[in-house]
Amino acid sequence: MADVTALTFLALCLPFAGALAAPFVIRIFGANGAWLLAIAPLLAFLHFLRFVPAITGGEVVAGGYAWVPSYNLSFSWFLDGLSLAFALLITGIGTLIVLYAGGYLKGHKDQGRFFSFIFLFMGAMLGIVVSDSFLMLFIFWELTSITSFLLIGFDHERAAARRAALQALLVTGGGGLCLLAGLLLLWNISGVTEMSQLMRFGDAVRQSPIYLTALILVLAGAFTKSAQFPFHFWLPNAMEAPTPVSAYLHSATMVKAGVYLLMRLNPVMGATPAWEILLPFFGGLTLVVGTALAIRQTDLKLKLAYTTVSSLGLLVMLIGFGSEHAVEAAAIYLVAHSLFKGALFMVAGIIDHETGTRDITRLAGLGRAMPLTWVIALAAALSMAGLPPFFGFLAKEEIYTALIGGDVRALTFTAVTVFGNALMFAVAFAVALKPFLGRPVETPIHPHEAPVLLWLGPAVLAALGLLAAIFSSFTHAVLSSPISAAIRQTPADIDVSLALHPGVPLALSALTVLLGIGIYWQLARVRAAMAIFLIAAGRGPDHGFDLAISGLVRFAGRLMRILQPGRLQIYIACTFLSVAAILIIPPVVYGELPHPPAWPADVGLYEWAVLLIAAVGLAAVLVARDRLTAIVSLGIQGFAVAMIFLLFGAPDLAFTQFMVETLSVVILALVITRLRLSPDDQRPLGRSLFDAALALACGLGLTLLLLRATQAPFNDALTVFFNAYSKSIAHGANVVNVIIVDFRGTDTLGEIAVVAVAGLAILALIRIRAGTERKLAANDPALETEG
Amino acid sequence: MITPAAIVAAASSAALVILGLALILTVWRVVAGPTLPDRILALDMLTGISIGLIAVIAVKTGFSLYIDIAISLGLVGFLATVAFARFVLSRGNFKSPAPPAKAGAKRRHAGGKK
Amino acid sequence: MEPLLAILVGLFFAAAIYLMLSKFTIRIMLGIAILGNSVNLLLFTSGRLTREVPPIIPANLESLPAGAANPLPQALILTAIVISFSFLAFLLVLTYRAYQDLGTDDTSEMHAAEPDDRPLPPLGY
Amino acid sequence: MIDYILAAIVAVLLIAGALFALSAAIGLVRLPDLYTRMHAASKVGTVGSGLLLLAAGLYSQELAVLARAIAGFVFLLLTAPVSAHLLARAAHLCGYALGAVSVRDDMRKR
Amino acid sequence: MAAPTTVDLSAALITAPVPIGHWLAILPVAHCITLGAVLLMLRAYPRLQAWLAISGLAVLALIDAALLGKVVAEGPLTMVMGRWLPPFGIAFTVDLFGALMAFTSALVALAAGIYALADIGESGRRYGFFPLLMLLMAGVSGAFLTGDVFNLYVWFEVLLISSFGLIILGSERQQIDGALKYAVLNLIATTLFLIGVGILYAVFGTLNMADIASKARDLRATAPLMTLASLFLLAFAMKAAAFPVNFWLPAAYHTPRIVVSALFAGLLTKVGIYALIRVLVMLLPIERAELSPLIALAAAATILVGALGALAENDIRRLFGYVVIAGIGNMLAGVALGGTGGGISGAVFYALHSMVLMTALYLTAGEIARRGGGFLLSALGGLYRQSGGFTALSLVLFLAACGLPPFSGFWPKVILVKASLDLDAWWLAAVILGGGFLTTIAFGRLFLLVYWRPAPAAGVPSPAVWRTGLPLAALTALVVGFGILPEQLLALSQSAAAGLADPRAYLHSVFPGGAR
Amino acid sequence: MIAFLFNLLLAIAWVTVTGSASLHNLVFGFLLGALALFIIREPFGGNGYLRRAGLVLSLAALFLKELTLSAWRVTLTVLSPDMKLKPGIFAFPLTVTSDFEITLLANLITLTPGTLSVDVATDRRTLYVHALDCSDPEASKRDIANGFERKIMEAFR
Amino acid sequence: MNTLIFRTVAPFLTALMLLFSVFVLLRGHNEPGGGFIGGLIAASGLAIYGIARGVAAVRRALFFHPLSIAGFGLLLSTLAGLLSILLAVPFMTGLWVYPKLFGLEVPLSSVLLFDVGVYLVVLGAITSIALTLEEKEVE
Ligand code: NA
Ligand code: NA
Repeated sequence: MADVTALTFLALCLPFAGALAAPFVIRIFGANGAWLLAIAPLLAFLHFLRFVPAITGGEVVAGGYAWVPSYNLSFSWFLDGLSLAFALLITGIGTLIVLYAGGYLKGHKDQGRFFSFIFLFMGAMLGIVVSDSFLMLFIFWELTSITSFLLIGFDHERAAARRAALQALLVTGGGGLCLLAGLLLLWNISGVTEMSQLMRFGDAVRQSPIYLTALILVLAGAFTKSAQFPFHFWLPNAMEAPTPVSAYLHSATMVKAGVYLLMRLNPVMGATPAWEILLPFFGGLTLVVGTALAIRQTDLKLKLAYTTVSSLGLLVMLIGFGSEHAVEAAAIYLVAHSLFKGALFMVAGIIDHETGTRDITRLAGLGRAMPLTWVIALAAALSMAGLPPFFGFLAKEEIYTALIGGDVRALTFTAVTVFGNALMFAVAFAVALKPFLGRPVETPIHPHEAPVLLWLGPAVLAALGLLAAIFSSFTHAVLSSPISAAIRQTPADIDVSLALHPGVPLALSALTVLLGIGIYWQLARVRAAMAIFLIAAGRGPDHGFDLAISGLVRFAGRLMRILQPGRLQIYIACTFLSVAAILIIPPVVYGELPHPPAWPADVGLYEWAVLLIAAVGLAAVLVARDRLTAIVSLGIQGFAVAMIFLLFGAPDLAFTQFMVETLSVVILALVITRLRLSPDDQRPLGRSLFDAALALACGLGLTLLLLRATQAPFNDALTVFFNAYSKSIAHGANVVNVIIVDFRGTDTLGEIAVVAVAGLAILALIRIRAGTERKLAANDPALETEG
Repeated sequence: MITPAAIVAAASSAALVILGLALILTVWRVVAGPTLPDRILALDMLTGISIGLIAVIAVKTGFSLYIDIAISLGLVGFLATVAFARFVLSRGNFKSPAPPAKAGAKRRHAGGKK
Repeated sequence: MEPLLAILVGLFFAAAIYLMLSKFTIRIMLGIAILGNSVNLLLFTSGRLTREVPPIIPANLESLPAGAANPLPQALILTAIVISFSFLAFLLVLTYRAYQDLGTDDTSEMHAAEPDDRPLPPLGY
Repeated sequence: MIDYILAAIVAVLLIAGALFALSAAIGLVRLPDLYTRMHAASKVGTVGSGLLLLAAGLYSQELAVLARAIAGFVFLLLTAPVSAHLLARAAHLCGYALGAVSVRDDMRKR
Repeated sequence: MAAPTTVDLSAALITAPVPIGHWLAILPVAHCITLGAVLLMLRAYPRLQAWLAISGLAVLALIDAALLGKVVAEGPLTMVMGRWLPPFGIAFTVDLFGALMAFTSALVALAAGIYALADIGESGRRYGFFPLLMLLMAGVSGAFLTGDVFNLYVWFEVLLISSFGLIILGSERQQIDGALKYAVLNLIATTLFLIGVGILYAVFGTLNMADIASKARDLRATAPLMTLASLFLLAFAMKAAAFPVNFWLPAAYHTPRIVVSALFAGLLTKVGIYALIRVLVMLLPIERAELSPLIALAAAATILVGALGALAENDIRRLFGYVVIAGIGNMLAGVALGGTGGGISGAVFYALHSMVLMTALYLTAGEIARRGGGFLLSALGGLYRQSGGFTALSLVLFLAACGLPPFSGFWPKVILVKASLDLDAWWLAAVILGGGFLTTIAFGRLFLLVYWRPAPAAGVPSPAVWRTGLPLAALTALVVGFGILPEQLLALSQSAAAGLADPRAYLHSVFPGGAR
Repeated sequence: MIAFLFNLLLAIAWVTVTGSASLHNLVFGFLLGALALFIIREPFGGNGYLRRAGLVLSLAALFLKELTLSAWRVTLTVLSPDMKLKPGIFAFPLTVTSDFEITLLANLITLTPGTLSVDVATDRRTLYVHALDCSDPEASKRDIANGFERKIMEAFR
Repeated sequence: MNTLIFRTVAPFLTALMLLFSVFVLLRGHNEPGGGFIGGLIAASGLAIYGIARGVAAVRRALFFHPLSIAGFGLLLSTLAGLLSILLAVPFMTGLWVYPKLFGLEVPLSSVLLFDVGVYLVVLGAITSIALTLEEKEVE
């Protein structure tokens, strides 16, 4: 199997290779490069096709490479019925989309980039469905969000496209973050990092106390990706993308990632009350809202987009039911939807491309100019409407079979589904009939039949929709049954076919058709009736997105104005508030205040005088009315400190302190000389009280800390060592200096680096003037004189 | 019997106390002012007394090495006073000087003039 | 003696902070100068205190007799003094330049880097 | 005996120096204006500190130390008048007037 | 704690010859200072200076690489200074954590140095950009490699003063204003650190990290030690710009030359985080555990403030400044989570990633300004049209900054979220993810406005320059590489974290004869 | 000439200050002094001679006496309860002309009783002196002219 | 500060201070002093010279830019530390030699070299600061 592993890895890499190659291929071959580029997904498709016999035989093909051993993660994939079906759809439809895009964006200046994005997306999507490792799945998951961001924003000069791209990124990417948390929780619960392993921990997961949390997080990921209500709004907006993108991402693949995840996790997380309530509820709601919104649209792509929303709702609902028929129905519908929706989107693209508009009210009578397109459109629409002899019909039959049951819940959902399907029926015909029938009207571009690159893809998909229904047993054997088996982890054998079996499902189908025709007939009225509800459901969340973003920015702006007011004084005050807290709180909390010190009896008069002078010096600086007085007074405390050093046996320190203190004052004076200070710099009483309290708190805290720290016995090993060997080994009698230049010479090395840099920095500070570079030659004293 | 060391010790202690007093008086002048040169003068004096104090401590402790500190203190004390004197000179005796011209004008001025 | 110095350290610290809480750069600089002294005294105290005997080995001895001051904190303080002096010098010149360029020594009027009227980013797309 | 003499000299120098310093400080406090205070600071301070340095130099009984003490004294003699001059000049130039008791100011005439 | 009255000289004086390999520990610092000194003398020769500096930085990277290799192969490496064995002399002790940080910092500095060729003009060079850069690197390397607390303080100051010098190069009004706030607040931070060192010395009587680590493990968390740990926490949190002491960063990081911002963003805050981890995790682990709720709170607040701040900014440099802050929050979260759950390894990985990424982001900002003519979101546009390659590069960096896969920001985020969930700190996980989401909004908007939106005014497209393109591309390559093949770095971070949580190897390297 | 003498003086200062009176040390001190002088070489343009060391010494003696007296008098003044002062600034017409002489004179005046040099006029003809007792400025001027000024001219001409 | 008295005295003071600074530097190892304090004293001396006679005079006197002197000092100190690599002893190990000069044993050491470096750094940097500030003076 080693070569299979390597080949599969290569197949996964093919789209990425395509992404790298696309710009060059397009630059060389122009739009015809699409034929060349289509080879990449085609090869991958063929590769996956090879697994069909094995998988239909119930096998699972797995492989992978070591990746992050330190976290027990591997780059691993596995193929069962579900992932294989998805892989085939992705690469198969992907091939067609590449060709279609070659025609659709012919001559577009960014066609190369477009192909890169499409291929990146394809690779990511393929990655999602074949990943075994959680993290790999998540990585590819987010990669689809990112690439769809790029694709939706492809027409980036339009604000609407930019907005839609960001919206998609944030909704699906944000959901992805929830998914990450959910996956990590699953990792925590099970201890495994791979889907195939996780299947064995279904019971453990379901019984875990954090099951519900994990479920909600996973659902947040799946629902956002699959545009479930109330996260549905991004999908119609994503129609800003070029039509090949809509056809591919927003019908066949990306939006199905959520559905895929739910199907994948059904054996692990399904069959619990929460699962069986949440999924059908949101799925059903989405179905109704989506179709209702679709009715109202006049833009072809938007109409289709909303039906996509509802189809996804339907799928989620079916997964939530989890019964054998429901899952089988989901499997069939999944395939059917990919075929007909992909085709319809491409048809919408053709119409747009050839006429210059997608507004259904401005289109009519295209049948004569574009007969082939019409045929394709009709075939796909019939499948979508659930009419025989198309694959959609099979799906609908199986759905109704699944829904049949005696209880109120089943009835409710049956009603919902019938209503939804009827609306979808109406939409299908609105798309397939309205533009083609009637008297031709004037369109921005005079319509012609589409070139082969454009019609090839939808034709193949529409034809497949027919063939799949006709050879339904083959289709089931290869696709539907393995999918179903993978979802339920039990062998499945689906037998629904075009043969009509009288019964409740067929009756429901008939009802759906009748209802659908009725709605199509009365489309205008239905629209009007739904207007109010639609405005709320359709514009509400979408408008909310804008409000949320601008509100967030405004809120952040206001918050930052408070947190970052640009006043040094406030910054310093906050800093010292923290200092005070840190110095005062721990001793109080831990109840370890220092012992009260005894009165120092052995302090000489002159020592008191020095201490007094220090205190007076401080006070002098503090009470100085103007800053000049304060500066001169600064010298006092400096001298006092030097005196203290002197009195306690630190001549080096006193020496340095005297020098440095003086030089500091000198520099202060030199600097002050230049300043013309306003005399008034007193703070108001309230402020000074606050400042004093804060300062005293900090001072008190530091005193307490120092007292406490020095009351413990002292370990003087270092000092003993220095004292003993300073002269005998380091040849110096002044122990302090020996420490400075020898024992701890490295400190001094850093210290002089500081001094040198300070010199340099001050030079730069004084010399460099914004705008006017002074022409002073740095190393030439002759040039560096003043003036 | 009073030893020579005791005499010196007593004298140095007394000197320390006297110098302490002198220091405090000088500090008072620094604080009290009233004019800037007064404070500067007092600060200069503080340096001078500190030199004396260091000399006394050298006597009291017997570490003559302190004398070098006194010498350098004399030198830097001088530097401080020089700097302050030039400070006084450049500031003048004006209580409320005009605020600086804002940015640009001022800069042009500083660049051109010697 | 340590308790007295500990209190003095607290006083220095408090005075420094009070000054640094001022709006005016010159006072802040004075605070920084005093802050440096406060920390130096703290380091000095943390190595425990001894009176008057400097850590200098007499000519006739090979090692320092007991009773001398602890040399290690002294060495550390020396380094710290030098460093804080360098920083103070830089800051003082910076203060001067700030005054020169911003036309004030009042930090509440210094917001060239963070202007009060800095706009929000565009709210659209 | 020589010890006692030396000790006595040192003691006298110490006390005298300290007292000079004190009187300088008193002068600094009591004298009426800047210029008169300068007399106290520049002369008395220098002498006081000089005597104390001399005491320290003598007490060490080492020639090198004594030489340094004297050198320190000379430093003071060299610097004290200059700093007094600079400060007085600066103050006068900047208009710090002589105190009210003053009887004459030739410098203002120029 | 009994005070020995005599010291056995044989235990204090190194007698065996020092293998040449040990010099690798001090060489980064010595090399940088030597070169800095030479460049200081060569200020009059800007061209020579620049090339000397850049080849010097390349050599530094090689030295650090060799050092890292040696540490990976042989474990922590101790080099004593001046023949005095620790704790008497200063020892440079390089463990995996330090070596990784040092190596990454050298790479970042090299990239910035090359970029500076385009960004720093005549006067900037004459007034010391390159010597300042070298001495900054001396400080940074010293901080990462030293094994002595006070010595750490010294290197902190070296890098701080160098950063002062760098931040004012150009002397524009807002630079001066920013520099003042930056300088004052950072000086307070280092002063607090120094106070901490003083108290540490008062309590332990030693300054050697290994010595402190072994002594602190014998003591329970008492008030002085808790105060001490909090003091270090505050000081380093200030350095790292954690909330609520992050003010200086947004006030200053957008003011200097862009390459200086890039260096700062890549190095300075990370040194703070490094010190925080070194002191709290290795030296004072008991206290860290006690403080962890506080640290976690600070981390969460820092993440949110950083992410929200990024949303509120119109100037991309300030925006990136807040992104730096948000990153610091993530690292703090790792510190709060501790070693057992992988928090520390997450923080280490995050720090390494962030050094590269933040530098690259600021270089991108420079490139944006070069191509788009400014830094304001409100005035920029059209960069996507101008250059697809640059857009791709930027997008990679932005995604990495949001913590999105498959780039280097993703892995530490996963580790940290997992660690939080392991420890039931679900709220912290939520904040980490939520912060990432807010950052995504900010970067998404940035991308929309600056790249996709048509240029408001027709600008002159600036051609690519290798001096700016090469470093940016190289750093981006690292971001991609560590995203796709993270194992090496993850494993290194893990063992670095393990070495911090259980510093036996570190202690053994310092005291081969066992505890004294 | 003055440069050489000053250099020698520095060398001697070095020897005494370091406390090692060996020839090597003297030579070393001389070299160091030479270096120090080299740094400040400008003022030593070659003019001025030290003529008679004895005169200098006598000047020094006079100075020390005056200094002590001066300190004592000021002490008495400040300690006296009423402090009868008539301070003021008088202009002293200079006879000495060289920089060195003027400086020396001014400093000596400062260090002696009751007088303090404030400034030298820009034409170098007048020295402004502050006196604690300015009741009879002409007497003070005579004292200075016949005392220090004459001694200086004797010693340095 | 263009006063005759000060101008005349300053060179003498500066020379004395430079001399004293070297003295303080050289004996720092055994008594209070050392490179840092020595450097400060020297820089103070040059500052006085600069105040009295103008910045240009100091710059002419020094030949090199003060910062180059500082750089040289920094280099010297680092090299003093690196010297020990030749003897396979650790960085910054104190190395001592006692050559005879005119029959007198002169103790020379890397430690002294290091301290001289410190001296030069401080001298250079502080002088540079003083001159830079002084140069801007408008008088
Ligand atoms: Na040191
Ligand atoms: Na030092």
